[in-house]
Amino acid sequence: MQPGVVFAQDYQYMCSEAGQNIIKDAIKTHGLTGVVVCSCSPRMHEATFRKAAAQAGLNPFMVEIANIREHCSWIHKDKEEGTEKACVLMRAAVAKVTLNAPLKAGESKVVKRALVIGGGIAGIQTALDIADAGFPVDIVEKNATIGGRMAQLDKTFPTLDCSSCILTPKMVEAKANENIRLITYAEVEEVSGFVGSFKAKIRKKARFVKEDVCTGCGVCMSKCPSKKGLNEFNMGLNNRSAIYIPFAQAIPNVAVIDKEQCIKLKTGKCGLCQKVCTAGAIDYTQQDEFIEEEYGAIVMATGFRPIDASKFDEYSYSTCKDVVTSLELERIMNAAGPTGGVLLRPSDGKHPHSIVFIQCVGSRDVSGRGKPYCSKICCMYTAKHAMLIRDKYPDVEVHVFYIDVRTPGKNFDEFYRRAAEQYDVDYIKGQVGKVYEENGQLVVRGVDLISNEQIVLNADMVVLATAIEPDPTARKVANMLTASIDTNDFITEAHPKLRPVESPTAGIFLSGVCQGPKDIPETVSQAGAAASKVIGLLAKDKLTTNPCVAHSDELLCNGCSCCEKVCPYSAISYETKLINDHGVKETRRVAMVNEALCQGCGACTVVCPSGAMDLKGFSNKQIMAEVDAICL
Amino acid sequence: MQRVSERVIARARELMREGTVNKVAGWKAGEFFYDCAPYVFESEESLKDLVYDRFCAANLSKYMIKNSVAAGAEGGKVLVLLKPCDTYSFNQLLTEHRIARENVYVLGVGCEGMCDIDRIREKGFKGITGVDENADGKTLTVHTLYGDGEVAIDDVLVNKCEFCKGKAHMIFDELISDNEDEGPRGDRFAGVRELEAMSPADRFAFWQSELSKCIRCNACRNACPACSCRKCVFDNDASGIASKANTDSFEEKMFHIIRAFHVAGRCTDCGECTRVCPQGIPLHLFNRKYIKDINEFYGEYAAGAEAGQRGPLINYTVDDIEPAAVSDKGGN
Amino acid sequence: MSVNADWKPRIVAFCCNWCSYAGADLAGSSRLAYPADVKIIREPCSCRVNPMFILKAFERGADGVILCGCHPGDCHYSTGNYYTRRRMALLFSMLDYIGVERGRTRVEWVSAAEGAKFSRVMNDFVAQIRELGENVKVGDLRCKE
Amino acid sequence: MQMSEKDVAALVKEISGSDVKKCMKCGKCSATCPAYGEMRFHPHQFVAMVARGRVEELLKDPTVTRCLSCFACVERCPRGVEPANVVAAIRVLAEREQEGNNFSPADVPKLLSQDPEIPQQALVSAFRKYRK
Repeated sequence: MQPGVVFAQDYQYMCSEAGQNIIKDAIKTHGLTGVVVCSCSPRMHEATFRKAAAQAGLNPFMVEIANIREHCSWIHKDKEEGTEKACVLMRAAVAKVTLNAPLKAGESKVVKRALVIGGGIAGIQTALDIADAGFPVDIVEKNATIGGRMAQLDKTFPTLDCSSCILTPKMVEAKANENIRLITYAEVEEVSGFVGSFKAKIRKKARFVKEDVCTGCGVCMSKCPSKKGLNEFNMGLNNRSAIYIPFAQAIPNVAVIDKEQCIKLKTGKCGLCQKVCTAGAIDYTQQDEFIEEEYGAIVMATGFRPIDASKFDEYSYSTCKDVVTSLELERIMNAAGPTGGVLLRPSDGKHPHSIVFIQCVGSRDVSGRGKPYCSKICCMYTAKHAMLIRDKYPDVEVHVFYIDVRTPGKNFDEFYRRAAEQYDVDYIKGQVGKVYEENGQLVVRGVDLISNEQIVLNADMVVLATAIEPDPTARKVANMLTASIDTNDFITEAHPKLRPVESPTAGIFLSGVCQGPKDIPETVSQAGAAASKVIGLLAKDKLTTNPCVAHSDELLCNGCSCCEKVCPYSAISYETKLINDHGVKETRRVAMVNEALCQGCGACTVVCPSGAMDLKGFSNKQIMAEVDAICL
Repeated sequence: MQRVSERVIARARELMREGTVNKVAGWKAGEFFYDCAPYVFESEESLKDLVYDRFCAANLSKYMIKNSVAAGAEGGKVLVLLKPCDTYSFNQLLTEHRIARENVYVLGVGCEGMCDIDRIREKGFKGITGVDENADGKTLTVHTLYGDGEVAIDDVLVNKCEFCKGKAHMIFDELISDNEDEGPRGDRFAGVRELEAMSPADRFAFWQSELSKCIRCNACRNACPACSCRKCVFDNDASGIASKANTDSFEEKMFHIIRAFHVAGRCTDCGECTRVCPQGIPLHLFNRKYIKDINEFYGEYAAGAEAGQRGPLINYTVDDIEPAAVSDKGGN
Repeated sequence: MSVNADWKPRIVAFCCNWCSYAGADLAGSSRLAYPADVKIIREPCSCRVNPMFILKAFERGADGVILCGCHPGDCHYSTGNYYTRRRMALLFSMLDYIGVERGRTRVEWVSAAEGAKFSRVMNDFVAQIRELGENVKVGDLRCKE
Repeated sequence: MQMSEKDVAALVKEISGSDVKKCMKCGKCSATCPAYGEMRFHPHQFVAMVARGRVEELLKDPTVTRCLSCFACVERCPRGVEPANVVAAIRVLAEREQEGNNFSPADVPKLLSQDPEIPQQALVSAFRKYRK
């Protein structure tokens, strides 16, 4: 046995009730001052064992875990080698635990207000659920209206009900709810603080329209002489005026002026909208405003966008107008879209007779042009599009090139089969190699892998099921929130299975596609899950803080300020005070750590030249002892 | 240097007499002419022992940590004589809030290079009784028991002056100097490059041979202005480094490497460590390696060039070089 | 290279709790094997790794030390690994300068999602150390025979 | 020494440097192939057959030379499989088979007269062999 070890026991399921009882009994029977559990990762059960120790009267921070599962038995095939390594890991943990000191968690406040970043269906649903529980919520939306991507969709699968018919009531509800404040046309600029008390600075961009005065009558839009702006809501397929309301059901139903496009703002001349506005809502002098607010929890619901299809020049997206993305097709199919819901091809406004859908454009692509993941929603929306077109225009031939058709989800496969069987959509197993224009005719060259033939099809329109990627703001927001992000810019969850709506950063929650590709029902259920986590947090009056924080020994502190400069939380400040060093009294400058702000990273400990700064729970001596034990 | 010397001493006396300062940190001749040691003079009378000659290499900045505070407590000021290179250390200590600036009167003193008695001896002189600087300012007359001889000053400079950083003072309240700044002298990284060109095994052998000479007298640490912690980590049990009794310890073996890292980014290359080492270990080769790397990786940085700088190790840029990329550079 | 046939490299890996330690956990749960010579020490952040720990490891006979943290920009503590990057660049350069080859020290950024990368990095690092053979006796730096 | 078909397949992988396991069977290589109609086996089949260790038929197939080495398949493969390199590896191996030549140098003029469109690749391969 290792020096200091008085009791050792083997048990298969240490984390079980019975296993925990063994630990509790041992602590009481042997009067243990430290416990080492050789088990799975501390990221899994450290909290469990610490709680058990506490129940037996031992300070929970006198427990250390030797990770002999994920870091040992699961990866080493050679039993002898593995066992040897397990012993070393145990030795290191014992060496550490003998130097552990009892720690006591502090307390910090919980601001009972939540911030939701993003006002799509994910953000709206999360906010509604939090608000319903009685907590105030702010939704910050970068666009002029809430609604997000779902507002742009025509119908939804697999029920084929109208997207805005089910979304609009939620948007209205968000506006009407007393606990929800909508901050549209705004972006979060800065976030500081930590779980329970974040401070956010929000920039509300100038709309040049008084939000509380505008009635949304729309007269300004019709009178505006500058009508050449690309209509973002319609994916740039038609134009809008410089002053505009994004779409009929926009919330808030308030106009906004595009300052790059507005003649008055660019040249000082015009001012027509101001003249026609009977409410007097137009204000060309409006400036960006800043809102500063404290929040107990923050939800990221930053959503997605389709990737740029022009990277795939073999599909001729940038050269042929009749090659469109699926989201563009949504707008073409939509009654409020550029064609009033009539299927007309963009180049000449004629009715198409043959449409080819290409799936997996940029999804499952490791060539560097696309995304390595499956975008998850494309198989289903392509089936939806194919079915809707065949239903409304039976004269149109529809071909779908697919690699796999992925339809896990309630009623999803049945939906796809209906498209193929009842609506006679031609599903071709294979990819398209090239789309090109020949004598004014779109030609699609693909392959049918089942019949093993290359197929050349004439098409009037080609629809690309482009991959989706996280909204480009996600990375910036995640960095601001110190939430970790994966190589595809999706936000990492605290645990892929067990904590899917939380970020590893305490107090940050995930809702919707910012966490990974998902469809509307999944988004809504995740939004609800994130809300319930937020509610659970906001329902608390106090939070216990991590006791593994930095601590400065004022007898050793030189007062050099190195630590202060590297602290990411401004948790270190300097104070000139009377120091009594074993009877020698001196007034000098020393570092002080604010334990509520300190998150325990340890950056300060390394820059401290005198070694005055140390980290509780990961002290210099403890880590040195671990190194020692490993290199024995 | 004769003329500057006389003016410096006269001005120190004057400042003391006027009451501008009540203490003077300078150099005092010891038993031998060449062992001019740092000394804090507390009366005008005692200033008769103040010297400033070719053997006043000691850097007095570090003494300001205690003396500036003490002077303040007594309601006075301390005068410190700083050569150009010493001012870097002084600034660095100001950056680190170690010196009560308001209690210090900095008299910048011109310097034309300090001489190393051992190097004079190496020139074959025995029984040296004294050294006089010749009027040309370039040679010394060496008086010995066996007659006089002459030696070129450039040949007997201490290491730090061989690679002088320049004749400009980075900070002063008053300046007595006739020198024009000619910029740095020699290539101070030549020694580092020589080592870098060797194989790792040869480098290890080199350092093993040098560091085995070390007797752990702590002279380097005691003279170093960057090594000015209230309590050194080597003496602090909680640091996980110190272990006083056991000689076969981590601290004992890695002393110089640890020390070099502790002063990395803060070391002004004042050269005191090498100068004071009784075993002649070229300790500056550690410090200059860090300085060279810092300059190459993160851009030129001179610790102490001004007070309040943010040192390279408490700073970063988002696109800093990766340690892996460093591996591909230089060395083996 | 190595004269000692029984020699097995001693490798210490410092991993930050939020990314690399979790990445190592993922390597484990995905059963992505790497040699048992690697022993992991958990740190809150890569910036907690004091160069003293690395010197200690080498002094105690380690053949290689690898430090893993979140990708720059993704640090759980936002800036910790930026400092790590500077410290380690300088420390490793210094270690090389005293005769510990650069191949024996490494910094890798491994996210919590990169179990495969963790395993690959460890396999690669161990292979590299095996190639280099036994390290110089850093502990004898001041003990010339 | 006689190599088994499996060993030959392994050799193809080695020569081509292509990881055929990466293929997700989307067929974009064949969809994109301008020589599709002239080849008995198509790019995706090369990848699939090599993955299954079925190289014998590929080695015997004279239309293997019809690949233009245009690298469109390499360019457009979303998984980085590089089918053209697999085809090239097959060709290299076919050339290496001293006895089982698809061409002999003497055949070249005849082949040319029969088919003036014969791909340059075929001729180059033959000339490469000539020099031995």
